[in-house]
Amino acid sequence: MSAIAGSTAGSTGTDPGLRARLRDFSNRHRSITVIVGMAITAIALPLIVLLPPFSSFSGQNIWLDGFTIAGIYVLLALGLNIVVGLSGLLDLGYAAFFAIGAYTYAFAASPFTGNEFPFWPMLLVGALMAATFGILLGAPTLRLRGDYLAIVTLGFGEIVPIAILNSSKYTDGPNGIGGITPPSIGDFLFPTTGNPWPFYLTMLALITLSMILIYRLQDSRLGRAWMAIREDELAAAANGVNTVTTKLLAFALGASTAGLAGVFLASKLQTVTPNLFRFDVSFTVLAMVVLGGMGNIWGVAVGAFIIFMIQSVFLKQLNLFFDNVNVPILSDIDFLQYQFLLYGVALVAMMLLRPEGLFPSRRRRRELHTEEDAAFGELGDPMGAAPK
Amino acid sequence: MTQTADSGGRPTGGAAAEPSTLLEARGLTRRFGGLVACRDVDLRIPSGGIVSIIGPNGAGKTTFFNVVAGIIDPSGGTVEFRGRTLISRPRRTWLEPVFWVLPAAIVLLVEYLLGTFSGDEESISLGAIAVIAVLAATLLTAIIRPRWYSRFIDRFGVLRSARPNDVVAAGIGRTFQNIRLFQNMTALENVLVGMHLKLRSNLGDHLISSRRQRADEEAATRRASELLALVGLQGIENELAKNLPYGDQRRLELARALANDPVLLLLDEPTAGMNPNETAEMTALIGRLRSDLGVSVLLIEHDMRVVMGISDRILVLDHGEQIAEGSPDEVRRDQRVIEAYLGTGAS
Amino acid sequence: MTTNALSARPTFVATFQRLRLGPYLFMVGFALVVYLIIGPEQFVNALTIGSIYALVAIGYTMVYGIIELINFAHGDVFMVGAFCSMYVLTTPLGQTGPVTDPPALAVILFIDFAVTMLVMGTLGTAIERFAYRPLRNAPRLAPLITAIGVSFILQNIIQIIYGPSPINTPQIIDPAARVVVGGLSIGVINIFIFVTAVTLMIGLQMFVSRTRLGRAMRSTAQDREAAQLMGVDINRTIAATFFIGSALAGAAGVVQGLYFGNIQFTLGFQAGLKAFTAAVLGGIGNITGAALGGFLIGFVEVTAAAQGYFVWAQAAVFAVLIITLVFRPSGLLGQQLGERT
Amino acid sequence: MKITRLAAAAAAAALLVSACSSGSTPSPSAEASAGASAGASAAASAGEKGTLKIGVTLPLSGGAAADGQPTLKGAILAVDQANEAGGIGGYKIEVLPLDHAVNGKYNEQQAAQDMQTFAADAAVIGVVGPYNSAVGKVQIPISNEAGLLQCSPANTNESLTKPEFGALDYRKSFPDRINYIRVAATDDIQGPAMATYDYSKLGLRNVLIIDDVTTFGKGVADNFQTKWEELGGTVADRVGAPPDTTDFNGIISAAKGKNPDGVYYGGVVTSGAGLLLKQMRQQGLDIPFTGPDGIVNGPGDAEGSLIQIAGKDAAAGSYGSLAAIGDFPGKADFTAAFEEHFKNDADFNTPGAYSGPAHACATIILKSLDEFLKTSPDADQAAIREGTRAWASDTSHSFDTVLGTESFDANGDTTLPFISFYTVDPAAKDGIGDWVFKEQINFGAE
Repeated sequence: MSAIAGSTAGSTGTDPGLRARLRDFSNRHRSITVIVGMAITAIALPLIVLLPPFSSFSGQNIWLDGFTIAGIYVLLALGLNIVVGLSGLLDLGYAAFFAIGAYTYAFAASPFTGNEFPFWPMLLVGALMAATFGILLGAPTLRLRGDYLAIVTLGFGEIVPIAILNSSKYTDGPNGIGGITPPSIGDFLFPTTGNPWPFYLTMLALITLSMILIYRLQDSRLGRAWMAIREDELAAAANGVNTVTTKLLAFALGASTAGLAGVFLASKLQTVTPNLFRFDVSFTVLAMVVLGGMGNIWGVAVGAFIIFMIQSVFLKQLNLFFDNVNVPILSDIDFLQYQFLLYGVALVAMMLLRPEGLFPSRRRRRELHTEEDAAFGELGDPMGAAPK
Repeated sequence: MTQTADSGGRPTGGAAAEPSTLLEARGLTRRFGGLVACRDVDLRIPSGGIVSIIGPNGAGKTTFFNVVAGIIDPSGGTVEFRGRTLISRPRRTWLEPVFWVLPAAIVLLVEYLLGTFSGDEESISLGAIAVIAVLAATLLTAIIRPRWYSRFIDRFGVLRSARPNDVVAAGIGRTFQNIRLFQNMTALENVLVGMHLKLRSNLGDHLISSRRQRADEEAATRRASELLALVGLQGIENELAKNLPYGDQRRLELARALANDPVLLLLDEPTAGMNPNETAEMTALIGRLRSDLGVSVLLIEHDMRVVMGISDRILVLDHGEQIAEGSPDEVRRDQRVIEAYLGTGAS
Repeated sequence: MTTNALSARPTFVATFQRLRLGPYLFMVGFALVVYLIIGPEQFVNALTIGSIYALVAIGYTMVYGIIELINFAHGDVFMVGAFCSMYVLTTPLGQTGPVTDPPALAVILFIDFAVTMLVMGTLGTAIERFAYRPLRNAPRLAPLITAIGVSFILQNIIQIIYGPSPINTPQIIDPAARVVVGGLSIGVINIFIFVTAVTLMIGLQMFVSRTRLGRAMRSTAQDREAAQLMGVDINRTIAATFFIGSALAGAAGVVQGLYFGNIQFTLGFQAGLKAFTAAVLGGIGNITGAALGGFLIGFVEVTAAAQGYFVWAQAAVFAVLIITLVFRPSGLLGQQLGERT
Repeated sequence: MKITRLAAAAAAAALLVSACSSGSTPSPSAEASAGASAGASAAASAGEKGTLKIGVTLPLSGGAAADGQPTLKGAILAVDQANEAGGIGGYKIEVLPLDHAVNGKYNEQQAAQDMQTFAADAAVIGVVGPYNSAVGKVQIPISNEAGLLQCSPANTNESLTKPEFGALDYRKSFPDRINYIRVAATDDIQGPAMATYDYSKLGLRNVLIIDDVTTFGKGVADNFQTKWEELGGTVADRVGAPPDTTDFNGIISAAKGKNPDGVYYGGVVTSGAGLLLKQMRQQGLDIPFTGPDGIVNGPGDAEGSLIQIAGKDAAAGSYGSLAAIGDFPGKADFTAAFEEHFKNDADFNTPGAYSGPAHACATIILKSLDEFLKTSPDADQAAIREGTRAWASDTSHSFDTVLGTESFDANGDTTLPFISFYTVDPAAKDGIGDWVFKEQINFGAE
């Protein structure tokens, strides 16, 4: 719908021809916006880290490796955004689908099972597996009101690691599955270390793709139905939206994105253990979505990236800094340890003060200014002014 | 657009010509725990007619509405719409989940008997996958609810009343007493949501943003603006619903209800909280809907001028009981109605 | 929350058949089966742990019943309660180990419970006032997320104060002390816990059904607007609900400390999850249901452990949750959800 | 289509960038540790040929700090001693510690990133760590491909080194290039050792085996059980109890019925060993409580130690194995040196169970470096890294460490697989209660 909004922003929408052209234009523009935005990111990030202060923390390769892992979280956040942000369902067991994706690839390409399936198709398979489980879980519970879903997913998120832990016969239990084959193009096997570019670029490609697809969903009748459910489920039903199927689709699509991320993680770490998918992953991703601005795709992506960087780089550097300068109290505080305290405070503050998130979507600000946002949105700068 | 309109299959124009029954409620009853919200309500709406339900507060008008709209299940009675039963008391609904797990259970049993689980890893994992797949398939079918599935569970006496979206699909649109717009969506988007069932593009179309999808959206947007114009809301397409003045919100909700080209409109106090002018406009609009679009209307209203003005027939409820039914004049003269109103203080 | 209690009046017999008796019979039967499977000693364990879950579950169910919010922070209120009780016992009362002299013990216990429940009640009310009340008319998601945030905050505050590793709390009731009942030696502590829990529940039940505030709660739970029209002070009522629920969680915390003699800041998460499952199981919004649910969860868990499937206990609990939601979303005692959304 | 073009463009940019990017840049963390060691090594005239780094990868924050910090300091001590002695072959050595604890718990993902950091930093010639076997599984593939010498003081999971347990999955890139060595005995020695001890020394016959369902706990418990059944002992019950378990009463009551005469807990204190022991005693199950090194963690006044949680009297009758030499030759001197060196630190100023092994690891890396530099003094950093690895993994070489004379077999496992046994003495450490050394056995000698 935002496509329409963007297009009709200027005209009062009396001339269909014009509107049609405008929408086609903006639609094509949407995908291009994403691609251009991601391309800029892809080139900008490696350059930025060459400048101080970043360059002083660690070398470019390490930064890129970090970005790749951050990318996994961006993917997760994008997926969870479909469920939480667009459809307003609270999924607290999101890591479970992440795990399912990862183990799917672990089964598909590791000495543990002896299979050697190629990486690229497995991306799809992993996504499908996750979606299947999403349906299995969602179907019985989505008929009920939303907050039941929250608790059921929370339970599910607990069960999956437990199940993996305790069915050693099939998952090697706590040992996890090692020796997973990294992706390869032709004969070129992605290097485990040394050259982070292959993984880095693959991750960017995945993110770009998912963003484009998610945008298209958001602009479709399905996306409208999601938002309608988020706004008022009963009214949505009373307007012909089949709430159960619609919610289930959101759930499954969100799950599939997590599955995608899982497959990538498995191939990156070459080892998966249940410990990687504990509930704190789910909550971290939830925090990313909420802080990034629920429902705003660019916002969530940027939010996820920044938060991950904060937790994995900034807090560490903070510790080191205070250790060095020996500030009386601060040097004793271990900031890494209180990461979740920060999340907690952020979540509460965010809900009370700025529910639209750090990077509010245009929709939420539209009442303030329409015209220039329409134009601005089309430019879609990666700082989260969502191109609507 | 036009052909989609016709596919709505409503009797265009000549509705009055053949006053066939459009909707008929028989002995509709709903209790909450112990208290009976409405009991044995009978109602007949001829196609193209405007029928009103009046009654003091808490008379069960809205409950009746929600039952007809499929939002709450009736405790008894049925509603027939265009000759086919739409709403009825659900029976043995607990049985349905059983059917969801049954196939998977059977597969599991078979595998067990075949000794899959005493076999090697391969067979076990395959067996597990099979079970999960079957379960997933069953659940999907249950959610998509193809005809044969419904017929199948019907055979076991599982009877599930229509869901709100089924009711809409059947051709009934509604508005709410306390306006329920999608506050953070624009007026246009609100109407587009109302058009949900008219759009045919599917998930695949969305993902590849196919030509069909675009054409769909285009047509929908055009139609939506037409509807907004119809209710007199030109040029506010991109206003957020929550920023519209009260009267406009009511109209927007009406436009949204019309978006699916309904044959019957359920309007819950459409003029509540409006000033005389707005009321007059709304009344006129409702009249127009019947004359121009041939839409029949079921109306809950407190404003007697409106009710007496446009209704063909009036149904009077009090404490869930149906105390009178007839033409405006009959009702006006009915003794019990007067008592009911004087008794509880007319609103 | 006790909607069925209200609606029970007109057609009592019908309600009696529909809601009242069945679940209790089921419960008794279930307990009997469990007893036969796991034997007396485990049964005592189940009852004990079940009492704790029940106490926590009641808080969930009350809050959900009145403002339809899953108070994720509730589990952590329970955890904080345990720590509060430890503080009370160690610092002001200077306890270290078992207290043998009964009167002294009684006094200490009374102080401990009173202070902890009071503090936790206040904490709960404060949380409601600052984290939830501003969001009462916001979309459903908002308070849920806030609740999660609050839960993080509580956990980390405790972690900052007491550190990440488990802490010992004085077990003023000698955990080794046992009495022989019908040839079966039962820990005094187990009996104490069970009795305390049941007493509190009965007290609450009477409070809700007899007092004015209790009636206000029930009417608010039924229909907030209507209650408001009838002159019920909604804010005060909701605050009271939070106070009572959290106080009970605090009591559960005390009991936890006495029983295990060791507490940790992560306590709340698991307990909260199981307690909520209990609340749903019993029919969310229904106090008696929550109590029954709590014991049910206890049974399930201990049975799993007794049968050597301890690692699956958690999974079993959630399996129970999902099955309940599929086949009887209204739980054991809950009434059918009005809206089918 | 567009995407591929994007990729091409980015790749081009990449080449450009990597061309002009200067190899590795010193990180403040390095400075930090340098500062730590500089205090000692100021006098030394080391470093005219520059500095080399020894990475340390451990969980250093939160609940895991108690494991990580003393171990880290063991390594720091070794390095500082080397610097005081004038550095190694003209190089000054820095310790570069990276913490992979997230929310106070080890995190494989972070650990992998840290190993990437080490691998990319050409000045890093060896890594001490990790602590948890699960972390090793993520790091070894990276360090193996980078050919970076890694010496773990504490990893005991056998699958990390021994091909028959699937070690080759972790060194896929260069299966024959051993870069991961360890001074700790593996669980397939530690577990059985405790089994033998329980059976012969404690005379147990029917034990209850509980594990905490982690890589380490379950692994060691499995090994224990296998050996135990070989010896002819019976298993009363085998139960798993996840690390977040608080209520063991169910398990205990169930077990009581099968009247075991001993308990083996495969796991660590943080996953509930203390609570289990406490609740056992409360239910009047006064039988020996035995376990691996995971339960031997400090005296009764140490926060979160087994003795402190269970209470010293309840802890009496606990026996733990340590996958390292208990009273190694230089123990007294080492402890003295350690306490002297870190006397100014607020906490962790006494050696932990793995300070000695960490010191040994660092020593081994330094020794290898030294030997290599003797042969080829002017090698560049890449060559030094490879040379060090090669020298250390050469089975014919041996190293004089605080633990004694270490050497490594073809898989990189120590040839001194000592297991030492400890028991809790409530009276020890003037009444606080502490673990006291009983005896030690060298299973390499068998």
